[in-house]
Amino acid sequence: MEGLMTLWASTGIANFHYQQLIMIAVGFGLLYLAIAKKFEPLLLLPIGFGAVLTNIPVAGFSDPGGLLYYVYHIGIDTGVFPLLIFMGVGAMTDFGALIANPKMLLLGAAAQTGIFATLFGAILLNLIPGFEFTLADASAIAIIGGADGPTAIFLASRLAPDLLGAIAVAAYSYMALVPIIQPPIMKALTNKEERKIVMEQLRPVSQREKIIFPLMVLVISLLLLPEATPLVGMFCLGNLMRECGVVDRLSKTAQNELINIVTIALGLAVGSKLSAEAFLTVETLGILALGAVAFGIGTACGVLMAKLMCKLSGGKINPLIGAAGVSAVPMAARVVNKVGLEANPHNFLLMHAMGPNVAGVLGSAVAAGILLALVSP
Amino acid sequence: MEGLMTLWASTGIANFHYQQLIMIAVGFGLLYLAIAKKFEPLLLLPIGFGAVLTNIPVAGFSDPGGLLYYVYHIGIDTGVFPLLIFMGVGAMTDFGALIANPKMLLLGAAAQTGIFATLFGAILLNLIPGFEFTLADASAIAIIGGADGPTAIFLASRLAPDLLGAIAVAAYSYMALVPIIQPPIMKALTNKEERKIVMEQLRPVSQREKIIFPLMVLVISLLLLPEATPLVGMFCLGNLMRECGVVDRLSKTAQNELINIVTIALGLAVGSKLSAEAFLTVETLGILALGAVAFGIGTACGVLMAKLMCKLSGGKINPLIGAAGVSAVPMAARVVNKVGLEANPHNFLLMHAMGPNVAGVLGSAVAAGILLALVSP
Amino acid sequence: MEGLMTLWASTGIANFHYQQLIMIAVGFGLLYLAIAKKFEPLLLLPIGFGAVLTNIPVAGFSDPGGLLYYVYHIGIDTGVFPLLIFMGVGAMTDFGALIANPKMLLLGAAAQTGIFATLFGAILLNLIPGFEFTLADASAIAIIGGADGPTAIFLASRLAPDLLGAIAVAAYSYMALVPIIQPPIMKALTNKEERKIVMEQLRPVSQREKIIFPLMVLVISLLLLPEATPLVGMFCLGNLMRECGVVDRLSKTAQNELINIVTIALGLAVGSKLSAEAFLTVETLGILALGAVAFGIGTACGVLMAKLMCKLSGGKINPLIGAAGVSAVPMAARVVNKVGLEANPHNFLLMHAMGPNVAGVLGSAVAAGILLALVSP
Amino acid sequence: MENNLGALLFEAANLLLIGMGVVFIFLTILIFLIKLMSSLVGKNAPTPAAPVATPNINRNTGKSAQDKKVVAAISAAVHQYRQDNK
Amino acid sequence: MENNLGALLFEAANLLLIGMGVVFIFLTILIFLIKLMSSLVGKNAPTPAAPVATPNINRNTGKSAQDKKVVAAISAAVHQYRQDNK
Amino acid sequence: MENNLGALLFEAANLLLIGMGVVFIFLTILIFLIKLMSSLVGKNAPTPAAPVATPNINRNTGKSAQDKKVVAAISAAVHQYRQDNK
Ligand code: NA
Ligand code: NA
Ligand code: NA
Repeated sequence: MEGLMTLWASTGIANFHYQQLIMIAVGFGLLYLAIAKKFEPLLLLPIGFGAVLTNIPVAGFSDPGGLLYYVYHIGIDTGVFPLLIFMGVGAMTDFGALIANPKMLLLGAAAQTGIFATLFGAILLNLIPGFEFTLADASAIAIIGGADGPTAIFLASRLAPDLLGAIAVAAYSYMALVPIIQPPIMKALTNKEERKIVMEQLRPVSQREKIIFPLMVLVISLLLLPEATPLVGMFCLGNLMRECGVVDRLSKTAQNELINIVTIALGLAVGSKLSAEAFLTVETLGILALGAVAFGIGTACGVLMAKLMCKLSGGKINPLIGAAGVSAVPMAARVVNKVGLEANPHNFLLMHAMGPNVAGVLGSAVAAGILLALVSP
Repeated sequence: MEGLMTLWASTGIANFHYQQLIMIAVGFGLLYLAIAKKFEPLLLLPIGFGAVLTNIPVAGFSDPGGLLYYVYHIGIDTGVFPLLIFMGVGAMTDFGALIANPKMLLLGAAAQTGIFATLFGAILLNLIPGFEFTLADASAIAIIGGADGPTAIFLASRLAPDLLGAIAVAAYSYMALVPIIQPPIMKALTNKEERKIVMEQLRPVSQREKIIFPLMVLVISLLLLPEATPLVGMFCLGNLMRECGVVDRLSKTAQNELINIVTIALGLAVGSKLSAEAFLTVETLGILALGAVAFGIGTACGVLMAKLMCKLSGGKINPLIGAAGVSAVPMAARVVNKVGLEANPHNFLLMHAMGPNVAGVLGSAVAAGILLALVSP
Repeated sequence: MEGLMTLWASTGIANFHYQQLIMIAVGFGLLYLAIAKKFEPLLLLPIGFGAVLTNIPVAGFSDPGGLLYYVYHIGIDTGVFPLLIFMGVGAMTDFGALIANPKMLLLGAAAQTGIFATLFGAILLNLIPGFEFTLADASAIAIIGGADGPTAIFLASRLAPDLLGAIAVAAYSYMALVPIIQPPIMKALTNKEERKIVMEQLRPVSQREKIIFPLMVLVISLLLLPEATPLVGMFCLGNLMRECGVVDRLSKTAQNELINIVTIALGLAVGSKLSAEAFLTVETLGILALGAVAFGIGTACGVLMAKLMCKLSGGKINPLIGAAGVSAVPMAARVVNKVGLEANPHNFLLMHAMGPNVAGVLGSAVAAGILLALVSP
Repeated sequence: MENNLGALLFEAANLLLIGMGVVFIFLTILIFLIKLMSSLVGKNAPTPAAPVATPNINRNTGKSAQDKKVVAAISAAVHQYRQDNK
Repeated sequence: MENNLGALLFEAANLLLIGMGVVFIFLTILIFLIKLMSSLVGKNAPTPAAPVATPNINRNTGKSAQDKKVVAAISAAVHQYRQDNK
Repeated sequence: MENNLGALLFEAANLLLIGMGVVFIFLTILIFLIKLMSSLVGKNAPTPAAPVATPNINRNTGKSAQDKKVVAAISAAVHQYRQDNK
């Protein structure tokens, strides 16, 4: 009978705190969003599963010696996993559209306003009792506006590890919600004539330009903003492997097996930060609200900058493509294409939106570098 | 000449103890079984090779700083490798046959009797001078009856690391020997009429059922037996990735490159536990004997339970499929099919045996969870 | 303004030492060689990129907590990465040509003279002020003559970690330069008649011979030279997986995804040793000079041994194939083929040169084992 | 030792009872939940979009595209032949 | 607290100005460098050897090899038919 | 220093002799073992079941299946044509 008591004492039922049950429900909610709603399933499925596992009592997944403990400390504490993901994303990214039309970089820059503006929001939330965001916290939250998952995870792991779970979930959720968040803002800031603008076809880009591009980005980055080089550098390495044509087998592995393995592990590790103590706080609500604000401001500033460029270029630029500057590759570019088609069924903006879209990835990596340089945890 | 002496002093010839030579011979024996006899070659080949390497004097493969030392401590001491293998196996497993006919789970349950009955055998061996199995040792040995390699390695790494090498070798060897061990037991416990029984074709199973299944298993497991969630949870994660249809690239990697990499490393690490001190003991003989007993009892109990279900169902269930309940996927199911065909050349039992077969994997993971909860090392 | 000052203080421009700029230029030089000149791009591209990253001020890639710090300490300090590469190379190597004509092993042996002769050169350099090579340094430098990247990295990580960057760069550069270094030596030591010799076609080799071969090499190695078994053993494991026919999925992974992942990481880690302090020394010039000497002597001794065998066999052996004994698989064999075709357009030596070529890999692994056994760091 | 053996055997008996009990309870609950689940979602749900089938479908498309080519080539050949034989 | 808030807001304003400034400077420099680079290497360089195209090319080769086979098979069939009908 | 150099050179000479000796002994033993092994298993053993060949075989099967299809399609076309021309 003693054994029976020991066993009962070790069941989940006898050990659950209600907060853990809530967090397991949150985990299942993320799984639902990933599977049924197809919200960034590659990340949200392992994150949701990790959230369930980490909240199981007795099993100790995130205690020293547990699986998620190892995965988190090896992969996220060190920053290795987000950097490997960034290398893989670099190996998957084609900068052709941006090299053909480099002015698009301005749109990728403008959309980063969402990040820095959100800093104020995070600090002002401290006026509400219960919120006590430091500048480091505010910076980690604001990077959600960069619409780039690995950048957000990397910065949060450096500046606000306790908020990492909520920040990652917010970042990926809003990236999945781009088709819902962006169109109203895009339509509010543009008129139908602007949305109808058809852009000139892009010139083809030579392989040599594509090879030199990542090296050039690396050089500017190491001269101006070395703090950004972990992110920018690994991204450029991936892109160089893709374009140089002499290491195709490495590039293929970086884009497939390596990024897949790291994605599973990264997702589980992020999920392991969705513990009840860290997530069931009023701060999580603040993070979710601020993330939406950051996305909105970023989209708006991108569109407004594109409107300005439209004016200055004599109407050659469709202002919609500014929305793609937040990154969220390739979702935001697809949304631009869709809204453009609604206004003019012959207006295919996808390739033109890819320029600001990949520019947004660089822009938010640069923004992250600035925050790393100026804000200490 | 001094150099020559140093070199001679560092040759294998000058440093071998005869036990190391015996263990190297054991390693080559395992390689022979893997390559020439096709005994579970994916595991026994790296295990055999690891056994050779670890017993080379001077080279220090398993000393601090040696390759196998790192692999063992990173992968098995932490439990990470067996769990990753379990995720991959989950991603390879189709539960369709079990969902279509859930009663088959009873066969997977009955076959676990082999595990718990073997506990007595292990303890009774202590009557023979030279044997001193603790309850933890006995539990780690008994899990061989679960016929599931990663489960056995995981439990042994937790309860009896010193016996891990012998236990893993016994587990994989007996899994490979299923076509020899099981048929006599199956035939002894059934008559020809029973073996001739043709079963109804299984209904098709919807994708939604297959998606919900692993989540349901996870929920029961975390409520009833959290100690089993490392094994069961990773298995369910793999299976969910397989079935959900939105993360095919992760599922493909988990089933292929990731499990392959981990298999090589796991095999070498297990092999590194086949040192002379740990393996050349009378206990190894006991482990081999007990493993055979566990397999036999598990098979017999599975068949007897299937006979009972046959009676209760009015002869709709072929008792042979009970033998598949020990798991050893998919070997045991194939053996059932073969023995069934011998009795009735039109009787294809393979799909019906897959149900108890995958049920046996769950059953032994649950049994392992119980042993982890109730037995301390 | 304070922020602006902080940012300025953190720019690369404000922090660069001129040596770092030189090393970044060296990194770009390696990238140029890899991409534009196709010099062993699989390794030199990540090495060059790692050299750039490690010399970025402020970013701290190679400081504790930095990405390259982890990669180096996990993969090279432990010796794990070169050993995994060796396993992958083993899985890619076909020993058929060598088994068909085992005398070719003598050519692989003769070419190792380059290694041991270079020891004198390294020590004599100590006569020049500024050089202070220990015997361990000299051994690590001399192994460049083995023309085998992972062997050189493994030995250097054991005997002279400070010189690792320069040694690896020299080894891979000279392997890429084989088509330029070897032909003059080959032509100087042979006459046109000798180069015209057509060799007998090789007999087909059975699968069983190919399976037994790596096991045989392993046995000789563990008996005679256990210090060589880390390298030789992992090589044999890869080759056994390739040939045994029962673990094709493991062999495929070892040859592709696993070796690709490790290659990226190994390259970056080697690059991280190209810091200004370690590389911008007169010793680097010495290493580059000695590497070329080692290659030259190895080639010459291989050709001379082949000439001797040609004489003894009554002119059945083309002396050119001796040059392939330095390894540099498969570049050296291709060079032999090309020089042979120049002398006789119907003389295809490629298959005959593969024998000494793979023999050279074994030969330099054995030489590395001897140096590990007799020289302490 | 003998005493110890008795204690160990008692513990083993305990483990056998509790263990097999929990295994059966666990898997029996699972049986009922699967049945419940299947009755809730299974019957209404569409048959699985069989992921394995996808490549087959593609391959079939490939084949049928090929078939069309074959048919087109044959039509052309036969047409040509008719022309020639006129 | 209020005081602290003011300080934080001031720092945030600082970050906004510097941050957006650096982002724009960084990306504007990149614009000029891309233009410079394209004018130096882009126009003269051959169009990319489109790595993605390679498999397509192979596939086309495959197809045309297949087409040839089809044509050969048809020629044979038509030839046979002619023989038969003579 | 000079003294030290002499010692180092002596050690290097030692290494050269022992090293090349062991390399040659090692590889010479291997030569004899390979010959022994080949004489024991090589001559009787079947030629390798060339793993690389398997995909080719499959591809051939694919091709021949395709060929059969082509032939079938042609037979049908020719048959149809005969019918038409009757
Ligand atoms: Na962005
Ligand atoms: Na089982
Ligand atoms: Na060599």
